Amino acid sequence: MSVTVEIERRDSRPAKPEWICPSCKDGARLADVRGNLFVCPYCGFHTRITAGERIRQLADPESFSELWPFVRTLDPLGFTDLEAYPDRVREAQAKTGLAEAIVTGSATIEGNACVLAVMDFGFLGGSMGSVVGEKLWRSAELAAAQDLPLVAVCSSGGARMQEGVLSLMQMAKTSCAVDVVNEAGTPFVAVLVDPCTGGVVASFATLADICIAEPGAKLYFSGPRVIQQTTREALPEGFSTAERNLELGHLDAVVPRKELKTKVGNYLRLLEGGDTPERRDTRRARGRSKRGLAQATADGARAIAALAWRSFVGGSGEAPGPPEEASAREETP
Amino acid sequence: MSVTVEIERRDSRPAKPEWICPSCKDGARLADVRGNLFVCPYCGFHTRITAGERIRQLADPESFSELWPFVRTLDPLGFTDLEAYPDRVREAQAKTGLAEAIVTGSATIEGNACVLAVMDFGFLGGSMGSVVGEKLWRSAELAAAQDLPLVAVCSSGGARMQEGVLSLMQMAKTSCAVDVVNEAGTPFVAVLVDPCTGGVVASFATLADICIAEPGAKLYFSGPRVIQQTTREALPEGFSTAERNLELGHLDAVVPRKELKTKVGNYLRLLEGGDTPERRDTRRARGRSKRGLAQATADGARAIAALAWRSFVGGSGEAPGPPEEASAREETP
Amino acid sequence: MEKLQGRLKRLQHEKRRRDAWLTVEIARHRDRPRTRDYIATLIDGFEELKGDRLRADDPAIVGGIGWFGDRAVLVVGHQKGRTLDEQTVHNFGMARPEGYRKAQRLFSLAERHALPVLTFVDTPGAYPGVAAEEGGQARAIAETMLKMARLTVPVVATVIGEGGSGGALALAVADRVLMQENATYSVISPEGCAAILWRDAAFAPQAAEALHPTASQLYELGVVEKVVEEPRGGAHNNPEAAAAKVGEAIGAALAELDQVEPETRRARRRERFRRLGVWAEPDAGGTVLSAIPDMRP
Amino acid sequence: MEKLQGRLKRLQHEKRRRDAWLTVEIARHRDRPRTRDYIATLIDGFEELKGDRLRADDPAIVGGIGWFGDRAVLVVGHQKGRTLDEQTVHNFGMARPEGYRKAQRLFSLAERHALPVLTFVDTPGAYPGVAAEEGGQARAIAETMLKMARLTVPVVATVIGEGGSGGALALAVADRVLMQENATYSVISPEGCAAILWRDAAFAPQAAEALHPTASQLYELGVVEKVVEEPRGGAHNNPEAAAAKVGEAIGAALAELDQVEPETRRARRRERFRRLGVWAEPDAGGTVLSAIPDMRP
Ligand SMILES: [Zn+2]
Ligand SMILES: [Zn+2]
Repeated sequence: MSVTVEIERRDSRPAKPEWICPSCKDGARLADVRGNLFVCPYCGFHTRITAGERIRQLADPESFSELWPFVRTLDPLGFTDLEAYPDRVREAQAKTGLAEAIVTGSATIEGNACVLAVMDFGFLGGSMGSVVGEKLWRSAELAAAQDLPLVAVCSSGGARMQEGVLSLMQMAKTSCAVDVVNEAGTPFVAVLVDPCTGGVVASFATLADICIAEPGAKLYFSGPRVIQQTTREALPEGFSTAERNLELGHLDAVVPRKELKTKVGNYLRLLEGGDTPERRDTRRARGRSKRGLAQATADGARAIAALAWRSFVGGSGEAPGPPEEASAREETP
Repeated sequence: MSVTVEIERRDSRPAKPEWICPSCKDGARLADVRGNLFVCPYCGFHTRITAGERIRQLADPESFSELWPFVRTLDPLGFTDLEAYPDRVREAQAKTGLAEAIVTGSATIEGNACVLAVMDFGFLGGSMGSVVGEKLWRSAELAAAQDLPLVAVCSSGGARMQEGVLSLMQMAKTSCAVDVVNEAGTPFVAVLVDPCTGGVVASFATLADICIAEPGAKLYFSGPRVIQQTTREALPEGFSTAERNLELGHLDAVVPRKELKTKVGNYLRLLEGGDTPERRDTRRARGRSKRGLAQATADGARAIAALAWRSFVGGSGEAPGPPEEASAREETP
Repeated sequence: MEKLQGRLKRLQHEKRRRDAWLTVEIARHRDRPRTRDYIATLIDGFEELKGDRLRADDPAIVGGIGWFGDRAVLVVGHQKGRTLDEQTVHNFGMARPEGYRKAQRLFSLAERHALPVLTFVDTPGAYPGVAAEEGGQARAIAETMLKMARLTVPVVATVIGEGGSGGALALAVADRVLMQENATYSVISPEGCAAILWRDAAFAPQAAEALHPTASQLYELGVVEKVVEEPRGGAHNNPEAAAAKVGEAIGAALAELDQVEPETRRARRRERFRRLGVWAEPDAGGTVLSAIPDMRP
Repeated sequence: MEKLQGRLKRLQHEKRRRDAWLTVEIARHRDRPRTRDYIATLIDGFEELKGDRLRADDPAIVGGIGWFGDRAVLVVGHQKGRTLDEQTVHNFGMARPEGYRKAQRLFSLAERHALPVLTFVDTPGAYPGVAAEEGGQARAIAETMLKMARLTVPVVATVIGEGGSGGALALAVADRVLMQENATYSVISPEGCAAILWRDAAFAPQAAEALHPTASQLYELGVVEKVVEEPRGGAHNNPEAAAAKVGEAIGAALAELDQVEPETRRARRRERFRRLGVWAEPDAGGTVLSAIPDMRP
């Protein structure tokens, strides 16, 4: 997974580049960049990646099994600004192929079974509305119920304004979800990636047991624009970057993308390894064998999904199809 | 108790003053100053007072009943610098009439039964050695066992160096004592008075539920001298004063001496008043009536002292006599 | 006929917009009673407790203990101030991390001594400054919410003015959220929303209408349990009467919560927020819609 | 004869003084292995976890999780550094409030996930600076001790160099306190003590003798459970061998502590510190002396 592709700068640069680095503006072949996990091979810039690509990089091959793909966005306020909310959602769905700004499922990471929740900034700026909150809640609840770690990759522009105060409430809802996970004593690791801001960074993302970020990721509650409009303060160098947040005590580590999978795997093993080996054995005997668990969990999760959440059992594990055109608006209670 | 004496400056100033304010250098009659709780009637400076005077000011009249007065200082290390430790202790005892730098007992404060621990800076700079730690521990344990609040008036130059690492251990011991009180769910109020420093301010004193200080009290872990010797940093104005500590978020309130008793009484009533009146009644029926408790507690404490701690039952309630000359040194294990 | 109906609709629309904006203006009214006013009226023998025990005392959040009737309670609320001087001191009710951390440590005190927690929400939002950001504003807010989620004592929040974004919500993870008739509670200020979505802050009234920030709207959405009546024209017209209504509502909420065991209170509080949100989930058996929670008494 | 005995006594005295001072010098030796050296030798797959989650990461205290044998543990220790550059970065192992608060939040992590806690103590003391004082150094230390007192997981502290005052003790409220043969642990530095009591820092060797700061003396006083042997001349002469001994002692301590239930561990840890101190209490039935606790295996 985490192979670094060494690229000879001169040789590999195509005449008409398929990919141009947003930072150093150098061009490269797409295959090379993908092989390098979408980190610029020249300057190391970590570009934003989709939820799908993130899962491909982080989860063990074939291990990810999607859960709750059919939780669908509604329009509780009948919100229209320059464009109606349902239209914005449909456009985002068409553009990304995702149903919402978060994808959740069970997976193994370096052999560690876990619940994995990945946000996608490409979907309406990764904004958190009712669906993101609900799927994060279910992920937390499943992790707690099955004694599995929760891993969340967080990227967001903030709350989904179009759901009004209900989007604000997702901050409280997801914070309460962390309480559920904590109460169960199961590990929670958050990976903050560019950008992680607003309501997400001020709720579950920063409440994890271990909170790491990718190099250069921008992390803030109020952004530079808001700060300058309101207070006209000068921003210090490196303001809100992962590196500065590390210095300021807000992160456990800044981890380059190519080490991410290994690190998360280490964290999960360590946070579950405090028992004496005998007690670990006992726990394993009760059904928590590290390898076999993945499938059991996926099955369990499917069962839970089918029974409690009435998700399509048959649909789990597949990429979500484009949501039906059932007018979300009409379904508004 | 907390009567302020209004003194006409010109009229009452005696030709040869009995008392001179350490701050404004103005003189006054001792009786007037005592009536004003040893706060300078002119400039409001809060002078240091003895443990006895503090108890007189804080406890309801006749309510204080001393506990464990015969816990005696030893010399575990055979410590001699320019003077032998036991000699220093004897001098302090002779000078103050106290056995050690802390006086503990049961009392009522504005009708609230509590365990009261008062430190005396006059006794070897209020330094904390084994006896201070032990008596504070017993106070905490009694408070926990009898479901009584603990009130500590803290003043100290730090650890009692002459007991070496054992004096350091009193920081841990008294911090553990706070855990005992917290576990029992009984209130703990600390009053920090000038000066409260070193090992005391870095242990139980700042771990109280409510932490207040008298105006102008100096509170620090490392003092100005040490800071300047080590780092040569300039000290900001008001460094380490109660007022600055309040600004810096380290205190709940700065309370003038004449309001102290009322405040502490309010705090005690409030911290015990969260229950519904019905549940409070139930608790009272189980023997926690606010007024009658004082005596019951004193009796209970005496019994505990007699049984568990082998204190002189007959001795409780009287001021501690000068300690016998039984050579502390010979008793060293 | 159709033309007439269209006109009626437009008129209703305009009325809703005017009403929403009027509420925003009343909620921000200079003379509107603030947290300290409600403390003065409703809480006897209030003892203010300052400081975050870390590095500062934030005057944008006031906290302390006092008597609510015959019952000791912890009170924490945003404090805006009224005169310009007061507003400057209190930073217009915009708290910094030290304010939220003060709230946290006071919540711990309440939990240790079984004091019910009353909060008053009145803030344009958390302070958007460099020092606040670098001092951990995001996590301070998140931790405050988590702390509230963990309490086993009764928690009643009252939105008395502006309930602005995460800075407001940080003090409102409560068992019961009450809201005064003319208070607002929103994910973003109308101006902020208009600037982003309409690309012009002048569309604030449109945004206000779209955001549904009024008490009655939030009651419909299940976000608040009770709308507390105000004197005609707003609480500032008769602060005493307004406070009496607030006190009554808080008392009623506490009485209900007293019937519940501490751990159950915590579980139900989580469940309360778990249910907030609106979504659908079509499946083989039909479509499931998230229920608008009905936590009303 | 008497004269001879007097001379012998004086010689013994001088030897004790030289020994005490020598230990102080070895404990401070530039090449003495530091916390990170012990982590490198004893802990597999160490993952450093930074930050106090409030405002800073203090390099004077290093913390993280890793494998101690087949067991995941939390490690927290003072880090002094060796070269001048390193020492400057790590502030000579003198922690600020952010360091102690980092330790606290890591202790919470350990408690939540049942990770045993290993601490390494090596500091001249907490940093005596204005910002540290105003940032709450006193309470940061106190809270760290209280936090350790509350842990239910096993806690083993090892004094590996200078155990200086409250800054050291803050990481040593443990179930078992181990101490290397040439480490020191004291309420104040010999220089500081001499400056105050002898009014001249040059009397540091005298102070060192009087303070009883050596491992064997502290073992006698019941303050440490085990003196860990060092290679001849000090740990710096053979860091690998020194680390092996430390690892062995920690392993043995953990094995003992595993036999005890979590809540009992907490209660016994309190009892351990409750018993530290020496006093007498004469009463009607005779004189009670505080027992020197014997917590040794
Ligand atoms: Zn590049
Ligand atoms: Zn004066």
